[in-house]
Amino acid sequence: MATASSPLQVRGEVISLKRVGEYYQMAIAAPGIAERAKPGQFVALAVGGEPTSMLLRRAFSIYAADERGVFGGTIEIVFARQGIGTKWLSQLPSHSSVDIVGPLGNPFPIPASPLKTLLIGGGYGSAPLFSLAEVLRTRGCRVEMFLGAATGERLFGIVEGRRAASQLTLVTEDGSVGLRGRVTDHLDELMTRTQTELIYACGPMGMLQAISVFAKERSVPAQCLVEEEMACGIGVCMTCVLPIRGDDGVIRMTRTCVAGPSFDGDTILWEEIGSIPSGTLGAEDLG
Amino acid sequence: MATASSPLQVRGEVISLKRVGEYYQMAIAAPGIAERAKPGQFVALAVGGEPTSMLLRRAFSIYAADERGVFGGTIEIVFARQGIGTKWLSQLPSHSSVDIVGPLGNPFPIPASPLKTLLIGGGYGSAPLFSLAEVLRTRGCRVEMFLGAATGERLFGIVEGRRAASQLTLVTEDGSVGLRGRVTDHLDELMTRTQTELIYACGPMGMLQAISVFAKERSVPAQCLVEEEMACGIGVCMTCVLPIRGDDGVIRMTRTCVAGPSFDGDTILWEEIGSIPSGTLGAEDLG
Amino acid sequence: MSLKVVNRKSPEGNMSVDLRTTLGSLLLPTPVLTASGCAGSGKELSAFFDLSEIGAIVTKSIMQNPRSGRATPRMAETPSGMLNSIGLQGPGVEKFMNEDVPWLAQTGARIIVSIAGNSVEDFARTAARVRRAGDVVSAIEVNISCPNVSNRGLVFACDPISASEVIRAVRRSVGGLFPIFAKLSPDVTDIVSVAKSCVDAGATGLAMINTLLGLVIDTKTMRPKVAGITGGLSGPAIRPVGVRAVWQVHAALPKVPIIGMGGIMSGADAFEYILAGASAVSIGTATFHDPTAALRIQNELSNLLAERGFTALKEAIAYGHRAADEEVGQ
Amino acid sequence: MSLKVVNRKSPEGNMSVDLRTTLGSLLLPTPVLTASGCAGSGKELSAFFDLSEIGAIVTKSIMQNPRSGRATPRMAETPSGMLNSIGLQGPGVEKFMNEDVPWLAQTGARIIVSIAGNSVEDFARTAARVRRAGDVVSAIEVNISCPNVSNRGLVFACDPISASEVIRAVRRSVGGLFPIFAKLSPDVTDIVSVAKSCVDAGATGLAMINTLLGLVIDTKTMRPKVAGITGGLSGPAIRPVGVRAVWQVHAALPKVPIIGMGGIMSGADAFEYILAGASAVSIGTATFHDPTAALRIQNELSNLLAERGFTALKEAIAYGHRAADEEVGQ
Ligand SMILES: Cc1cc2nc3c(=O)[nH]c(=O)nc-3n(C[C@H](O)[C@H](O)[C@H](O)COP(=O)(O)OP(=O)(O)OC[C@H]3O[C@@H](n4cnc5c(N)ncnc54)[C@H](O)[C@@H]3O)c2cc1C
Ligand SMILES: Cc1cc2nc3c(=O)[nH]c(=O)nc-3n(C[C@H](O)[C@H](O)[C@H](O)COP(=O)(O)OP(=O)(O)OC[C@H]3O[C@@H](n4cnc5c(N)ncnc54)[C@H](O)[C@@H]3O)c2cc1C
Ligand SMILES: Cc1cc2nc3c(=O)[nH]c(=O)nc-3n(C[C@H](O)[C@H](O)[C@H](O)COP(=O)(O)O)c2cc1C
Ligand SMILES: Cc1cc2nc3c(=O)[nH]c(=O)nc-3n(C[C@H](O)[C@H](O)[C@H](O)COP(=O)(O)O)c2cc1C
Ligand code: FES
Ligand code: FES
Repeated sequence: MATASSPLQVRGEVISLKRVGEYYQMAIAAPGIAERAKPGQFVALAVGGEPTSMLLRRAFSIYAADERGVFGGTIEIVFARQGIGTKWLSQLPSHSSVDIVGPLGNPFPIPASPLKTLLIGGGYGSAPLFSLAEVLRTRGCRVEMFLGAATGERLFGIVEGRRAASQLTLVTEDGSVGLRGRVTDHLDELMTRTQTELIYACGPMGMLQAISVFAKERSVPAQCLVEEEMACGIGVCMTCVLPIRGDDGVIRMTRTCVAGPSFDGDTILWEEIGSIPSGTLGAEDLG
Repeated sequence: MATASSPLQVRGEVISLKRVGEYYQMAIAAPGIAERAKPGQFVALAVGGEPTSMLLRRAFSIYAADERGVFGGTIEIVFARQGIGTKWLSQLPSHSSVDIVGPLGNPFPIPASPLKTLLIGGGYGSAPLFSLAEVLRTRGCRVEMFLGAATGERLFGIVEGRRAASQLTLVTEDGSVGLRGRVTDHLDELMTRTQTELIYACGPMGMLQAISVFAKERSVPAQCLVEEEMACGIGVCMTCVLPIRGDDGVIRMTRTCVAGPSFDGDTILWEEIGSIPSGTLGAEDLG
Repeated sequence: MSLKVVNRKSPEGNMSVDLRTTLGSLLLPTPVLTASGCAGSGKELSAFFDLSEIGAIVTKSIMQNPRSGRATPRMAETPSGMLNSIGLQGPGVEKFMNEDVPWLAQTGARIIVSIAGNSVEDFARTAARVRRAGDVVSAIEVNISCPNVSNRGLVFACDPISASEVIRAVRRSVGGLFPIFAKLSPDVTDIVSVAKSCVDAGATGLAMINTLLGLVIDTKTMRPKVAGITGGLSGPAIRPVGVRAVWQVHAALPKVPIIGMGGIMSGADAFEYILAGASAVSIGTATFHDPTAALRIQNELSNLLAERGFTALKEAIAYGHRAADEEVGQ
Repeated sequence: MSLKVVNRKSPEGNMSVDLRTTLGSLLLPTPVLTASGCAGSGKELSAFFDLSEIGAIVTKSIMQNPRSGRATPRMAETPSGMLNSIGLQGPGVEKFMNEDVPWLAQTGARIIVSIAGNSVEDFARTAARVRRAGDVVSAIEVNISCPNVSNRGLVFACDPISASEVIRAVRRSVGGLFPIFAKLSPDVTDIVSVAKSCVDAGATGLAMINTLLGLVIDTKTMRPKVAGITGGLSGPAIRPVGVRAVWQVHAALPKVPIIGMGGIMSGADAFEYILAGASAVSIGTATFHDPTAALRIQNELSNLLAERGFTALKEAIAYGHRAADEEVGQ
């Protein structure tokens, strides 16, 4: 049944598209979606025009949602040009019409009590963290932000991060901006210094896995926003699953689009992604 | 082997696109093609952008070719919005890049001696006739033009026709512009009045058939530019055939893209289009 | 600039066209169904439209026991299509009948349960459990495009004899009145012979086509893109194959009701299947592109039927087969 | 505005990659061929590129006698594909060998002649006429996707026995040294068994896939769109089916050279077939979209091979089948 928080399908309009470092930042007038969006949710865009040869929607975290944009409710996304779909998006003229479904997935869970939080973003993975930071701060949380990427061009949101977080730390693999190395090379020090009680992370799966392992060692929960290939984004196709241990201890191939996209990193069987872990519900029956 | 008259494949650029009555008139900077184009030839445009779901090129008669356009050699086409491909073309922003192959097919044959010619165009079928008129006049032919369509909105080239022909006659089925009726309703009178010695016709197949039959009765040759669905436009696929009687009297399923697109109407077995006429070369062997 | 930002609305359907269709003893208000595996168990789609507005929800194929399905990645996009290799993930028939079906029933939707199995007995037992639910389930679709463990993993649907064994067993376990539809695979030399043997074995009708066996190699990793190596190809890319299958089977078995599917994206595509001989159509991959696809297609179909002069869907079924001089219903 | 109107040029290929391939006794400078029926007899394509630059021209299937082909319309565009129903129109083998082949030969192109027939004898006689031309023809491709008049019109390629009869007869009429390739249809339950029986009957190698049987109904006329009712589906829509067929047959017959085709539009698509086990690839429908497709794809392929660290095409053939711990040629 459609409810006030149900996703909508809207014919949106591209309000602006600009390059930011290696990424593209796109604002889309999408009334209804903007009003419903919460940090950690995503939208799914149809690509290719009509008739398209690319049937599957592309999923993007909501970077910003403004209920009162000049053109009505507006959402913003940040994306990397990866393949044919994002290439097409990157060439869309302003005022193009785009078919957009959202908001999809669950918002990031927000702690009931004010905690010291660390928000870690890898590459464009920082996109959903700025609106999260805002919410966390209104709930009295301390927000530390840590952004990493291979190069400075692939860091997204330095200015936004300064505004959104109490403190912003940057790291690049080539050392061109901020510290040199990977996020995990500096995590120990950062967590100690800021006495992190809760992590939110979004970025490449390898990074999320490393953070999860690390956080678990120090008994700090880490909410990870994962990216598994999605055909539908709305929970009907079963392509987007990951092996995840439920509260009941049972491992299930769990749809990341509707049960996620963010999960407690400790529940994901990172090592076994790409296989069916033994003990997974229904695994023994697989032909 | 590529020769100076061979077709080229060019990445052209849309210079302008405007609505003219029910049609669209598009100018494309297509250097090389413009220089080679002769009246009666056509171009084939790729549609749908990349990656497209529409693999087949769309064929359009060359309406005008200007070797010295502001943007280099430019060709113009006139098209009706029929299906998904022409819909896509009708929405192309200026300066879009289009992949264009041409000039394709044979030019209209031009008589060696100056004759009294009648150029008949149905709907957008008039498009190739204006440049033809020019050539005929430089060869000393008298050029009479006769344009017909269902409605005034579907008549193309009234202004151009006035310029190109000694006399222009118009006919519409609804009588909104010019005479009322179909081209063939007035052909007898027109041919008598103008003492037509040679007809060129382009338009719907039914019109071409009627003109051919009519012209044959009075022993006037009629060059008809036909439209059969084409997959390749360059002679390699064998989809675009019509049953045509050769000089040797043999009926062959003949490729209209490379042997045409214009034929002496008398050689086409109009009644048998959509079947294999008995006696066609190789027909007896069909399983 | 002209600002046109409106919620996407499906076109209204033409109310004057009678969309009812019959599939054996099953009467449906409209011929538009969801395709198995492309609408889950209905719940998620209900956020986008009222499930009772379309003909029926065909649920994801359910097996006797819970099943994890295959490892990831499970999909690849292909030109105008996609490859999937889900491996029939599901909670098992017991949980499904206790949780998903009752929820779906209370929406007022008609329910066609798709079942799958590794053996003839699996199918029979799963069917029996479904049947026990009574009238809340309208029909069973039997997905015989599964590997038969007792026959070197050969897919049931690829062999007329295995296919008929499954259908006979299901027919036996659900009794004579309950409609069952055999879902056929296009990956066969002669789909008509498989169709015939399913009908002979007691199928009320046929659903076709399931996906085509395909493979995509990732040119970056230089390995098969999906973990299952091969997968099922669906989407508009395969539509001409589906329409051909429906056409051939209808020509051979004109009285057997067919649920047509494969690449239906629009009302015109659905109409193509109806003209070829389908009495109903299922919407699969289109839902991934457009969550409201089923309802939109239903409305487009009723408009198109009206435009072509039909007052009832039934007049259009198999109309593409008419002789050159036969122009009925116009 | 920035004006970029230039003649469309193919990218230059990477010259450092050795593109040579062997198909039995046939050595070709590159693995890129045209697909039968999609390049005519080569003449028209020569306006767009030098035919000797690609691996070989595979000519339109030729039959013993002249053939009118089917009535029009003969085509329908489909999503990322097309349906054709040409009906093997052609001038007959005599005229073809006397006029088309000599012209093609003088361009320096390597020539693979595709033959077709209504009966085993037809094939044998046509093959014998082709063989008589001597070395000007590099190989014969045997298009067995034709109806067998003496077997209720059943397509040869759909039956391992009929298929092997044709191949055996062709092998007998051309002798042992001349390479012959059996062109397989994907419209079968088990393509591996057809492949095996063709190889057993003397095929040097296999070409696959031919088109899939499809049907399009024109929703305006409400009748089949092509005069032949059904037609052959080609183009990128079918690529996953072609890659799957090549993968399966290579896995079963790893030593048999395969010419892969079906929906190749780019160098990456060609590479997919090579990784699946093809030693050469044919470019069909792509040529309709882009007359220089074959040469462009060849250049893209050589660049991609270089990018992936291959110095020779041969290292990449069937590389997609390697075990997880096997990373050769990198
Ligand atoms: C919940 C979620 C949030 C995301 N947020 C962002 C974001 O904010 N910014 C951003 O740049 N990217 C984001 N992604 C990844 C983004 O969806 C892919 O980069 C994009 O789909 C690639 O499309 P393509 O056509 O360029 O690539 P192609 O490789 O051509 O895509 C082929 C198919 O694979 C799917 N696919 C490929 N990569 C991914 C992926 N990583 N995740 C899901 N599907 C994929 C595509 O959707 C498409 O169906 C997100 C993914 C998910 C699941
Ligand atoms: C030599 C020649 C010259 C032409 N000149 C003009 C012109 O000057 N102006 C104009 O408006 N139209 C012209 N046409 C017709 C034009 O090619 C079609 O209207 C156009 O291809 C329709 O494309 P679509 O995608 O809109 O229609 P769809 O019906 O979606 O097309 C589907 C497929 O059928 C083919 N097709 C459909 N109709 C035709 C047709 N009449 N002829 C050839 N292929 C067809 C398309 O190319 C495409 O491959 C010409 C055709 C030919 C053969
Ligand atoms: C992701 C996915 C999952 C599917 N799962 C099932 C299934 O469980 N049972 C079944 O009978 N068919 C299944 N199918 C096949 C569809 O029901 C349908 O037959 C096929 O996709 C063709 O229709 P389409 O092109 O409209 O998708 C699945 C298809 C897809 C794409
Ligand atoms: C218009 C057309 C004509 C064809 N004619 C033949 C033919 O004569 N002989 C043959 O073996 N295959 C023929 N084919 C099949 C192609 O050779 C090829 O196997 C098939 O089209 C798949 O490749 P593609 O997707 O690259 O086109 C034809 C295909 C098309 C589209
Ligand atoms: S993407 Fe379809 S279920 Fe998650
Ligand atoms: S259109 Fe291909 S041969 Fe004429």
